[in-house]
Amino acid sequence: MEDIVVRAVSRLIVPFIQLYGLYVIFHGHLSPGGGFAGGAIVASSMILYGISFNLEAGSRKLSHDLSSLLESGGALWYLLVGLIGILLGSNFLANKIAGVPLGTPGQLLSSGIIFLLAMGIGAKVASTMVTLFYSLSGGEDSDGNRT
Amino acid sequence: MEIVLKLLNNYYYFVAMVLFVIGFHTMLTHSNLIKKIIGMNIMDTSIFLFFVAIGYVRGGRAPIIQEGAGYQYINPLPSALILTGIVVAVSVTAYALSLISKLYAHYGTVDADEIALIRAREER
Amino acid sequence: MLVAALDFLLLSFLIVCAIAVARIRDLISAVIIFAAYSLVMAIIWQMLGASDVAITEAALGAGVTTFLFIATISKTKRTE
Amino acid sequence: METVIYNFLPIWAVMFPIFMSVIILITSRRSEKLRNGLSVATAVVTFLSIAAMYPVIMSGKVIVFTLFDILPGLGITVRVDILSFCLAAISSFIWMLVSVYSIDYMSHEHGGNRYFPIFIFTLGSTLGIFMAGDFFTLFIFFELMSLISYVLVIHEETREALRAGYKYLIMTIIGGLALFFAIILTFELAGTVSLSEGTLITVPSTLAFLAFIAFLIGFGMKAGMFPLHVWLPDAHPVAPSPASALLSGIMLKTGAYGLLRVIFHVFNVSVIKEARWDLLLGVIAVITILLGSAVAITQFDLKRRLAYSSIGQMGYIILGMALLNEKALVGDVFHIFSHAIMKSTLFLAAGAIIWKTGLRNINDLHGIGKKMPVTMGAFTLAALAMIGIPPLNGFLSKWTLSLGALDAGAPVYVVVLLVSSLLNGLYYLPIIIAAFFGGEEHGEGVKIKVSEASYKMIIPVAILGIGCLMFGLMPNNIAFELSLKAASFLFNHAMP
Amino acid sequence: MAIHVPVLLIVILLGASYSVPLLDRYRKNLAFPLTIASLSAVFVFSLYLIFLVGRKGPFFYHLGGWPPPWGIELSVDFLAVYMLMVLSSIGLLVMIYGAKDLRHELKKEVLSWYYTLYLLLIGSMMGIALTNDLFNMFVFIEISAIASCGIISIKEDRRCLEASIKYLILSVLGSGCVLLAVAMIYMVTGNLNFVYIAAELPAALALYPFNILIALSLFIVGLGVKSALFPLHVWLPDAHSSAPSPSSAVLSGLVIKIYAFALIKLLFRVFPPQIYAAVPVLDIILFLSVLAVLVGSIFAMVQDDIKRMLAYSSIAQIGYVFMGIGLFGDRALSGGLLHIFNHAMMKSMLFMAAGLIIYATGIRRIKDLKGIGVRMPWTMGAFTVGALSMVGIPGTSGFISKWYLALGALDLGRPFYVAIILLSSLLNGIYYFPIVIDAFFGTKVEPRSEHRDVPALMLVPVLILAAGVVIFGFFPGPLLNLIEKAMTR
Repeated sequence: MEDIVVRAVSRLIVPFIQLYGLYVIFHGHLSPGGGFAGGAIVASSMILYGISFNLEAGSRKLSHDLSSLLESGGALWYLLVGLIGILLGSNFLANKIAGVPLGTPGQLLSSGIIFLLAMGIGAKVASTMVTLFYSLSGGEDSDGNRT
Repeated sequence: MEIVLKLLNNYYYFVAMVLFVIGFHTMLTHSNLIKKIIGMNIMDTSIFLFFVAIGYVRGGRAPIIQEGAGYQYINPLPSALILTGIVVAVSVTAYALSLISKLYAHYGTVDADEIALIRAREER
Repeated sequence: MLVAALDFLLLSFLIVCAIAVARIRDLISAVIIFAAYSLVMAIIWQMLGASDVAITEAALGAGVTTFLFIATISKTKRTE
Repeated sequence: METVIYNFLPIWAVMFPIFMSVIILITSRRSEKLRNGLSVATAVVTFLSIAAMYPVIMSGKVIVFTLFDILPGLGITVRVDILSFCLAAISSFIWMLVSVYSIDYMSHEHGGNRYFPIFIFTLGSTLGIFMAGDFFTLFIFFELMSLISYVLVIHEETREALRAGYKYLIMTIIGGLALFFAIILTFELAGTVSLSEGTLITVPSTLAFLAFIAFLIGFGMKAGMFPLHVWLPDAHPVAPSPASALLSGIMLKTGAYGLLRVIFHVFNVSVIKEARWDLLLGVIAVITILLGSAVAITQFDLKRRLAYSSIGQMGYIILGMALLNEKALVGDVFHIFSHAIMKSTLFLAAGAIIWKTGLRNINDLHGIGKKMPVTMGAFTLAALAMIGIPPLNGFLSKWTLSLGALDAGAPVYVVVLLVSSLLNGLYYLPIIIAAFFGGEEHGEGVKIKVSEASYKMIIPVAILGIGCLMFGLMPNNIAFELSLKAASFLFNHAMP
Repeated sequence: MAIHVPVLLIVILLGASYSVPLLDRYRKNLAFPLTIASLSAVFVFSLYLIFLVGRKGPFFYHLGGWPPPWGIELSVDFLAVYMLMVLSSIGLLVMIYGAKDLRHELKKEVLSWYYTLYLLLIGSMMGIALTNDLFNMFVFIEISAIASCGIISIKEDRRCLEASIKYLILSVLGSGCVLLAVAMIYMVTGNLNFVYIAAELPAALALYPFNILIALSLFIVGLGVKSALFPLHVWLPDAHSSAPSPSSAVLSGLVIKIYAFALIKLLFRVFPPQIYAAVPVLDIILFLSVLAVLVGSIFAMVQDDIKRMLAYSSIAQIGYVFMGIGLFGDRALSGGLLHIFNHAMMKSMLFMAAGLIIYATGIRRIKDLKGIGVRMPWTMGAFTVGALSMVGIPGTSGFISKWYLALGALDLGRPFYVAIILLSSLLNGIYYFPIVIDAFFGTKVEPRSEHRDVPALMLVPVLILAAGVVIFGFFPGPLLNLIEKAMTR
């Protein structure tokens, strides 16, 4: 797809999509959406970039090393945050009960660990989806078939 | 007549079941693997529709708490379940698609019947 | 009443889409129709108050899944 | 009830050989002499430990020992009463002699390192069957013995042996499964399968009949009972001769022993009589006797003829059970003794001949008696005892059996016994006559220089041959005493 | 801290699973030790849980501190603990075996992915065993389905790929059924927690009998597909025979059992008993299990590939578990549960033994295995123990489960099923014993040139399992104790 219109539009629109994705990720506890949906939106922006320019250029933006680091790291982050509950003397993934400060309702920092969890999920989902897309479309060696 | 009325009252369930059957049927009868996966997605979304319909309260609002409002909210639990369900469905889809592209590399086709034929010929 | 009519319209659109997906032989078309199906499904969910699900379905069912399907089909055969 | 003594001795007698078989397996790589010595020593020690129970058992006591429970209420228990003692004593005695015999016999064969451990292991498991305290333990040792003796059957590893062994294995599994069915039915009906509990099933019913039939299949398979005997004539001849002697002489008796326990412990005389199951047993016994003897005539392979003869003789034992009276039972137990001695004599003698000459066909054995007088002498004694010539032990058992048949009011069985004796004569006498009085041609005029086998082989054969004579000559011998006691014990146990 | 052990089991496995690819990038040689360490830790923890539950009684764990109807609940009872023990012990042993075998069967690059998937699989199965929440169970079922397809397809030859797509599609169909059933149950009861559903269902049964029946049958079909109940078994032979040997061992040994276990949990803990009196679901299961037992064995007889034969034998053996479910008596069900463990031991041992043979000689055809016992006495010795246990010779653990199943059948006055069990044992003997006999006796074949020495590390798990089969054949007491407690409602 070497179309100038597509390139120009997507160059313009990709940052906004990404911003929206991040917004969805970070406001998961306030508005519809969350880590998963937001991660998917971020991923689709990157995929859009990859499609409209070319796949090599796209995959250079998110290297294999980084994406696999994000994939594993996101999941590990989730588990580690979950352990906070146990460390605070309550159960796994415990939030308010464990005494995590919640903040004021309606604000960005108002949900204790959910905010942190969403970050992990968002990073993992975005990187996984991108890796999957590139491996499916033959951009690189295919071993990204896990979620 | 009674049945029709019942259906009218529960049309979401009815549509969900119809979609489930279509998806199931697509999955079972089509030999094209990609078609099978699309069928799987239809089947899954139909079940999610079913779930959403269970949680729906007529006149209720989305469960987003706003200060000082005494709304009636719909049941949020099914939404949480479906979110998880969608995650699962997408990951299965992605995994299946990557398998399919590998199968294509080995067999040159994405048709289950043709692959079975090739296998049978090889083993003979 | 209007809402109910819209409901019926969207739901019948869903069924039509599903059948079309099952019957059509061109895989790319099928995937596109499936994307439309997902979007309509997202709208229905929004109408049913499950906005969380709706936004996710819109991003995934209509977005990423379609990308993945098309990426696969572009590497394999287009017709059934 | 019976006086019970708790003692470790029976467990020792079972476990010692099993344990020693491992030791023998380990040492066999180092030195052949050590292996042979250990085998004989194990057999002797086992025999002595069985014999040590003699005074206790003779005073009418029962030795019981429970090792551990496997399932709730079902464990490894050992129980020695007079019947167990009879069988354990005779089998360990014969095992001891055969172990001596095996040393020279196996020196020409391959795979002695496999043979001796298995041989000793089989001793342990066979004793386990005879001294089991409940049917569960019995079943465990029964399967153990059956599977392990498979290795003895196919020892030669010829195609023929493998085929016979496969048949043996499959039949063994079928028998084992039937036994499993029977035992589980009994357990369900009675809540226990212990031998110390008196009669287990007191009311005939469909399930009870199923259990009886399943027991009959399970134990009858091993005993070579009529429709299930098909493995026997294949499996016994292909094994090495000492193993055949044990298979025919002792291991067949495990089936007979099991049937005795079933008839007199699981059920009792009145149940069996009431349900007319004794008739079934009787018919099977008669067919087994006649069939075994008749087919034996048509066989010209020496060991095969002996194997068919075993089927006929097991028929006598089943007949003795079917008569359901004490006199017949005396004959029955005594026949177990005598057949064990006679058949092992015959197989060991045949083995000595085969070992020395390599000849198996009866027609080739002309004049062998002049060259191997001791071997053939023992053979003759045992064969005559088989036919039932008066001063020998076979006569005594047949005589008692006939008395039992008359007691039961079924003289037709006496006729069957007579006919079968005649048939026995038809197939044993020609061998003896040809061996001592025939010309000296071996088959196609081949002359083979033959002398007696080595003394390690002759002595066991001779001892057993003389045994045939002694147990017949003296009617008050120890075996007969034991049989009398065992019969009265069993019979009184079964008559509430 | 002790109270967190159940969730830690899953967290450790998932954490290790995600760390392996990271480690693989930076410290290559640490990936495998981490896998083994996490599996051993989980094994120790599940033993500890048995001890804990035995002393303090069953307890619940609320994820996130949310009590049930809202939160996800893990139920740590005897049933779950029993299954945890099965999963962790077999899982650890198979992975130890896999250390060398995988290096031989897989490409180097995918090795760490294999560990990831394997840990994910074990973790998700532990989740199925522990969870007390219907939807959570579904999620774990899906994870395990993907992971188990993954450990087949990772060996990228065409047979594996084809087998795993077949498996994936059927298993997705199955999970679709399960999900719909979950929705149905949620619809009529408004709950997802097992305890709450069980409390609601008897009342709901009067109002919505059809929904509940449909849910029940969908559960049976869905879980039946995944656990290869007879007419739904078509995916199993290909999948289990073409996969790498450790995968075969864990798939046949654990994965198909966990779904049967989930069904047991549902039928036994969730659905009200009066439903079984009203509709003949159990009889249908029973009928299918009889067919499975017989047809599986008969198909196994005609196979000439050893792993394929073992796979068909698994179909027959899962029939025993379902027979226990179908008979539904206390003793029959304990027989079924016991067979889950026993078959897990036997079948994973047999698959590993077969894998060892393939590793050492490259032979897969049964006909070519003549004389292999002389060269590989320990391997074939273990194989023999497995064969004996399959036939149900007393003194092996297979006998104990058969004994309980048969007693269970007799309890209900159905000696016919005892006869079926015996018949299938005979069939087992007919196809297992010739292999053993040919291996040890009879014609000796020339040793082939490509003979490779078997490392002790691979042999040890096989021997441990063989010893386990014998030990639990003589001393099943502790197991029976555990199962007896699990059977009390």
